[in-house]
Amino acid sequence: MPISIRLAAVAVTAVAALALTGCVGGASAATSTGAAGSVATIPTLGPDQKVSITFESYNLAQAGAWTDTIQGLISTFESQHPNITVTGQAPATAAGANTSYISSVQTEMLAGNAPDVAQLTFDGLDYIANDMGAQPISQLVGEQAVQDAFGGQYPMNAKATKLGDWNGVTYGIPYVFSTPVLWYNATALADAGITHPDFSTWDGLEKVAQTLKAKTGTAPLTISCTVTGGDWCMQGIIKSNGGSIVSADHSTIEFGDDGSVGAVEEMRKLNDEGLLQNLDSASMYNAFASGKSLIQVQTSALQSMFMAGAKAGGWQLKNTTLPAFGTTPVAPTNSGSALFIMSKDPAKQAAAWEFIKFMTSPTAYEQISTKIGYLPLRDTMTEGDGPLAAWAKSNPLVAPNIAQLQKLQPWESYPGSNYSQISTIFSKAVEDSIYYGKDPKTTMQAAQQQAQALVK
Amino acid sequence: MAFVPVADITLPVRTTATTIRSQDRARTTVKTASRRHIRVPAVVGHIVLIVVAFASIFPIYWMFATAFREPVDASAQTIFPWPLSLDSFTTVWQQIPILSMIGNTFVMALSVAACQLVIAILAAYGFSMWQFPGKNVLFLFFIGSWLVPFQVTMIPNYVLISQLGLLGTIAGVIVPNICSAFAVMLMRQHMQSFPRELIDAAHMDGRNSWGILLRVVLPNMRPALAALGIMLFIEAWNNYLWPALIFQHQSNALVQVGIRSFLGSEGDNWGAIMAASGLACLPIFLIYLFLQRYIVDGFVRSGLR
Amino acid sequence: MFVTDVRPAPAAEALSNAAGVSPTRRRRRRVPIAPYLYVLPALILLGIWIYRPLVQTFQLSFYSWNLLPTQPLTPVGLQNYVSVVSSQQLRDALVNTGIYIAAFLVFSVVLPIAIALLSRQVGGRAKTAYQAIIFVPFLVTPVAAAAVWRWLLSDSGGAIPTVLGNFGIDIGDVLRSPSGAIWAIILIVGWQMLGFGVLVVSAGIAGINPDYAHAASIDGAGGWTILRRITLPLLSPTIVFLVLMTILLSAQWTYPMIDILTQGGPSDSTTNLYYLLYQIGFQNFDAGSAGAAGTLFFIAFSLLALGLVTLSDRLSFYDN
Amino acid sequence: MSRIEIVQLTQQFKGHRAVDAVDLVIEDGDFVVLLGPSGCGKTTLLRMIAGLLEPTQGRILIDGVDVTELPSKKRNLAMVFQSYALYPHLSVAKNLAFPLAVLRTPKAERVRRVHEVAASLGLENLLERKPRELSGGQRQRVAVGRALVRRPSAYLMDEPLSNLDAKLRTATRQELSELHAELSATFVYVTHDQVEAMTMATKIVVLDAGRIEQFGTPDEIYHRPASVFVAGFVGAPPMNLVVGTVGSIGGVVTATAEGIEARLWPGVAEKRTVVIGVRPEHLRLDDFAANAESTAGSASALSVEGVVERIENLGSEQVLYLRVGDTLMTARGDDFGALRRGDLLALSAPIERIHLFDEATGQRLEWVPEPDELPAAAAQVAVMA
Repeated sequence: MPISIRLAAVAVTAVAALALTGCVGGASAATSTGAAGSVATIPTLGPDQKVSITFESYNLAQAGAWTDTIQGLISTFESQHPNITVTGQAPATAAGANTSYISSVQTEMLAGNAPDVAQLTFDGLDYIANDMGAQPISQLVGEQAVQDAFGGQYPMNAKATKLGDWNGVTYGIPYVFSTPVLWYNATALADAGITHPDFSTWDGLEKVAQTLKAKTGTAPLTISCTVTGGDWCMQGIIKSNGGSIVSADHSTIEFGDDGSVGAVEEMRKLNDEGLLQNLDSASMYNAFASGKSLIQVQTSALQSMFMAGAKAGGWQLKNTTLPAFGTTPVAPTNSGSALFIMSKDPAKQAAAWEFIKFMTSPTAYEQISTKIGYLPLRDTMTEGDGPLAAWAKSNPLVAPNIAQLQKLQPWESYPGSNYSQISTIFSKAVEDSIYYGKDPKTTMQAAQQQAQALVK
Repeated sequence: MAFVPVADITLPVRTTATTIRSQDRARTTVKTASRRHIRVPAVVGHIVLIVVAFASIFPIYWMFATAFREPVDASAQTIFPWPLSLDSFTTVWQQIPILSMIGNTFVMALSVAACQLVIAILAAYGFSMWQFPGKNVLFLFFIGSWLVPFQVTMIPNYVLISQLGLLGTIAGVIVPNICSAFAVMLMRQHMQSFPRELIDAAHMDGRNSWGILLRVVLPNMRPALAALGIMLFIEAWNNYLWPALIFQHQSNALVQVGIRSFLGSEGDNWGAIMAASGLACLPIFLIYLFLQRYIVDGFVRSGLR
Repeated sequence: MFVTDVRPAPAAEALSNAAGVSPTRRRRRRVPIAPYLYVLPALILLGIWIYRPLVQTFQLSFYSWNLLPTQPLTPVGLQNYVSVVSSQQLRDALVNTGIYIAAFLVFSVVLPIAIALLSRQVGGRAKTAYQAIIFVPFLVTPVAAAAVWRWLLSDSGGAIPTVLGNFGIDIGDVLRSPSGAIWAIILIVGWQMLGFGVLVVSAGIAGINPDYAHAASIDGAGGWTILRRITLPLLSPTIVFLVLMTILLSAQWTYPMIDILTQGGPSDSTTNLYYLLYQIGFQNFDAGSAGAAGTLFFIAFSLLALGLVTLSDRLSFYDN
Repeated sequence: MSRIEIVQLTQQFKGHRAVDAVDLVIEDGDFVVLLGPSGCGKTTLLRMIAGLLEPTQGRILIDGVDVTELPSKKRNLAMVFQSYALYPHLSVAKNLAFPLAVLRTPKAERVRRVHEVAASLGLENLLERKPRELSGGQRQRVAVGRALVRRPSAYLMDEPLSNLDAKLRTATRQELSELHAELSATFVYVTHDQVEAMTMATKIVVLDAGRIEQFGTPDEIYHRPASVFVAGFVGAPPMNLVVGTVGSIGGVVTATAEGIEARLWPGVAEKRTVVIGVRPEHLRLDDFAANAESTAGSASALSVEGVVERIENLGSEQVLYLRVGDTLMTARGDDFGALRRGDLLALSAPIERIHLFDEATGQRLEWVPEPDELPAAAAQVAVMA
């Protein structure tokens, strides 16, 4: 079979390239996984052993505060660990507007230069763990070491700690989160006579939006969850309506169920009433920041951008938690990411673990929260006389975010290697139903079937 | 009593001038008999063409107009930007290393164009000067490469470039583009119309094929080479997908890639975005302004079979 | 008596006899090496950078693989082809590709013919100036073109919605409208293509010996008859060339616009075969499906091109 | 069938006049050849007649009707182009039928006439071929056929033979002449080839720099060239033209130049500079000439003395190149075979073969006998310029 021989040759070349660039081939990855128990399998680094690792973070893609903070943390880490050199890099996003951070790492693996530590989003957890060969951290360093890392004086939020686990094995250490928050332009609302808006439910939101529309004549509302790129928070809206995205055992796609359809129908209603602006993701937050949209459901991560916009435009920025469907409890999902070890070299793995521990330490969160505005996963830091207490007090805008941490639902990752396609199908069905006149029920159910067929 | 010059040999013209009804209508302008074509008054032609030309140039004008407005006026709809301001350009200048990006791109485009030209000259020479077994098959091989979508070759080539260790280098952008089948075809067209006698004469003078190429063919094809070279340069300059793939982590290496990521990060700052876009086009516009004849030639020839 | 004049034997005959070579037997032609050497560099490069990937793509189309070196290649037979052909996305993309090509033909063939004919009437320097201006958009970097048009079409402050708004026409955010976005992309790419078409058609018309039109007009034909029966048929090789260029290159030209402006959306309304191929390959990392789709496109385009080339050969009249 | 009148026709191209105020009348049934060197304006003139080029000034009349403003399709003319202009995308049959098709001639009639023309030109077997599959001669026939099929009022031809080889050209010349005789239609034919002009034309128009130098029958053109230009242009090898002086010695008019002496006729002429012309075939070796012309008396002949420089053997005759003073003169004859380079030689020509032109204007000079020797009415001075 000449074809398979040649293919094998192709594969071998690729693997050989991996080996050349300092990574270990797939075979040894399997061994390390197989030999793993609950005891640490990676060596501790010798006192003179020099290791250098690469760290891919999407925070490095944006100039300014984001990059500066991460680079600052890296140099702090390097000064604490003189033998470890960390090179930060941004993901490859230029190749296409829709390229995700996961596909960036995958592209690099294809080229044989995957980063040693990668900051990856939760939507691909299944894929990252099972296909991309992220290292099972709890097996590498031992269960206890992981728990120790989560603990400490300011332990990590219990809801958060499990988010990087797959089948009881910890693959990713949760790193930075944001939750969907309802932002609003308090000045504009006050101008319309709304001083105490009721955003606790979607009905309340609808009423406020109607009043605004009557005053200004334009659609005031933008919901980033409803367009491509916002599927993570759409999951939260669906779950808030009692819907489900994927079954607990991650084998069945369920976003065609009644709860999901109901949530979509609610959004559709807002659009039909002319309250919703149809914008793509980037235009959407630009619209809010520049005052062209007055209420926006958007990630809490954009806080600093909105604050800058509000300052420039001379209006007051306020926010609150995600609205509820009647009395059903709100189930906000987290966007955000965990840190994964991609390296197969034991020394690099050891260094990577040190680095991850540092990046999720209270020291790091102090920087990350105050300078970038991300939620501190060690939320106790904001309480009492914790290091972030003063910051939280002076920043009322983070309060809804911290409050939602307690009700946090995981951002579900779709099963199998077609996870990204399923996500695309989901987003398209949601957009079609809300903005483009398709019937929500049939559209969502058809999408569910289509997605189910891709689960292998 | 003397010689007289005679003209009686010329038959006297007996015109029936009385039948000429019209008065003497002297025409002052030279007109070719345009009535051979569909008669459209020239005014209509001018109007239509002015409209089309306006539609063609307006977006480009608007790009520069927006870029030169004061940032607060960026959304103004006045036709002329006033007062003029360089603030948007300053923003671009501060945010991205536009000069080095343009410099890098220039080096890249120049190398690509030069390589493509050399390879095309060689191949076209081989194709147009000899008859040899397998020629047609090989030629088909060249034409066929046009039919392979870039998206098909993208991934394997990306892997190969990374194996060669060329990711993130200008060489990585250049190497897969060294051979342009399109350039080979065009070059072949030119060479086929090269006067055979000149080559035969050079053969008689004892030159070998290499010498003929260097001393006879190329010197006489300078205009065609210039036209094709400029065209390839523009192609390379405007290429965007492949460089974006190669320069994954350095979005500031090449201008197209840089502008692409600049667009994403600048939100609604149209003044800065237009300034950056304008700067990315500027070198090509300048080339067009000064070498328009060659460019038009190059593209026109590409249309001739 | 008569005597015949004895002619001397031809010298050549004597010579060839002397050399023992029969003058009737043709010497076998030597195969020249030089042309192969000249063609070789280009050939090797094409082999490496075009055909090697094509072959790999073809091979991969029979496997399931997510492009991860650590993952195995699973042979799946023709399943990739089945799933690609039966996918709704492909059908949408196919329809869109058809719309794109049909619309681009207007910009690259129909309008250029009209404009070239008009500018022939205008003539002189004005003609050159018009054509030079119309050509400029072709030079604009795709990224910049996308940015400019995004700005022109922007729902908040863009020149086009603003101007139309003054006339009471509200086009909204065209790029977010499933019915409008594709036309926006077509308009933008068409804007870039027009000048190229005009240039090529003008060159084609200039290349037609004016004697044909003269002869026809003496033969009694009027303007329309000459255009329909002489000029257009004689222009047909140029037209076929432009059609071929449009079909083959429209992908290259639309890709950046789709990528930057709509990412195939909204609701898949602007995606086309190439963008889909890119998505399958580089976003979904489905090497098998990408391979199958790539192979199918290659075959389809080869057939299309073959048809056009045959047509063009039948239409080519060597004007000598 | 048609008479073409041209009045003060002018074509002005940027900066120069391609055709300069030309007056010309082409009578019905004439075969008029417009002859001249390239750039003389002959094709421009033809194109204006055809309606392909709008004149800057002047009128064109066909059968008395002013067609200056008419488009060519309404002039009912046919034209054969130098390039033949056979529509490359149409078969021979369709090319032939094209003029009929655009006139919406009924189909049956069309087919009949195409076959008729094809038969008369021997094109029956080529009807389905495309122009590119035809030989040069065949193409030329198709082009003529396409002109014939229209039955126009006049045929215009623009160097239709220039793309044929010598032998075919001779044959086609005859065919065209026969065709003209058969059709007795008006032909206007452009060429730079004097042989074509001499053999086919009933009238020749010699053009130079956009002006008519001479309009006359081939005989008139050859034997009474109206100007130095016509004299030099028509004839091969061209007429010997030498600058000399006219004067009179002892009541006899003489013309002299270095190495040339001619005693012309009795009379008294003022001294003036002229161009003396004599055609090569009229120069004979002196002894022969002396014998032949003995009756006329050696006094009224032109004699030339010079040194043989070269002799070209054309088979049927020889061309002799004779160095006379500063100029090289040619003579044609079949009796120069014995001569060698360097031979000193005297040639002579009979008096009636000598042409005189005014040196300044280039116009032909005729000797007008003294008025008292002639009836008064005959004293004509025709100066037309």
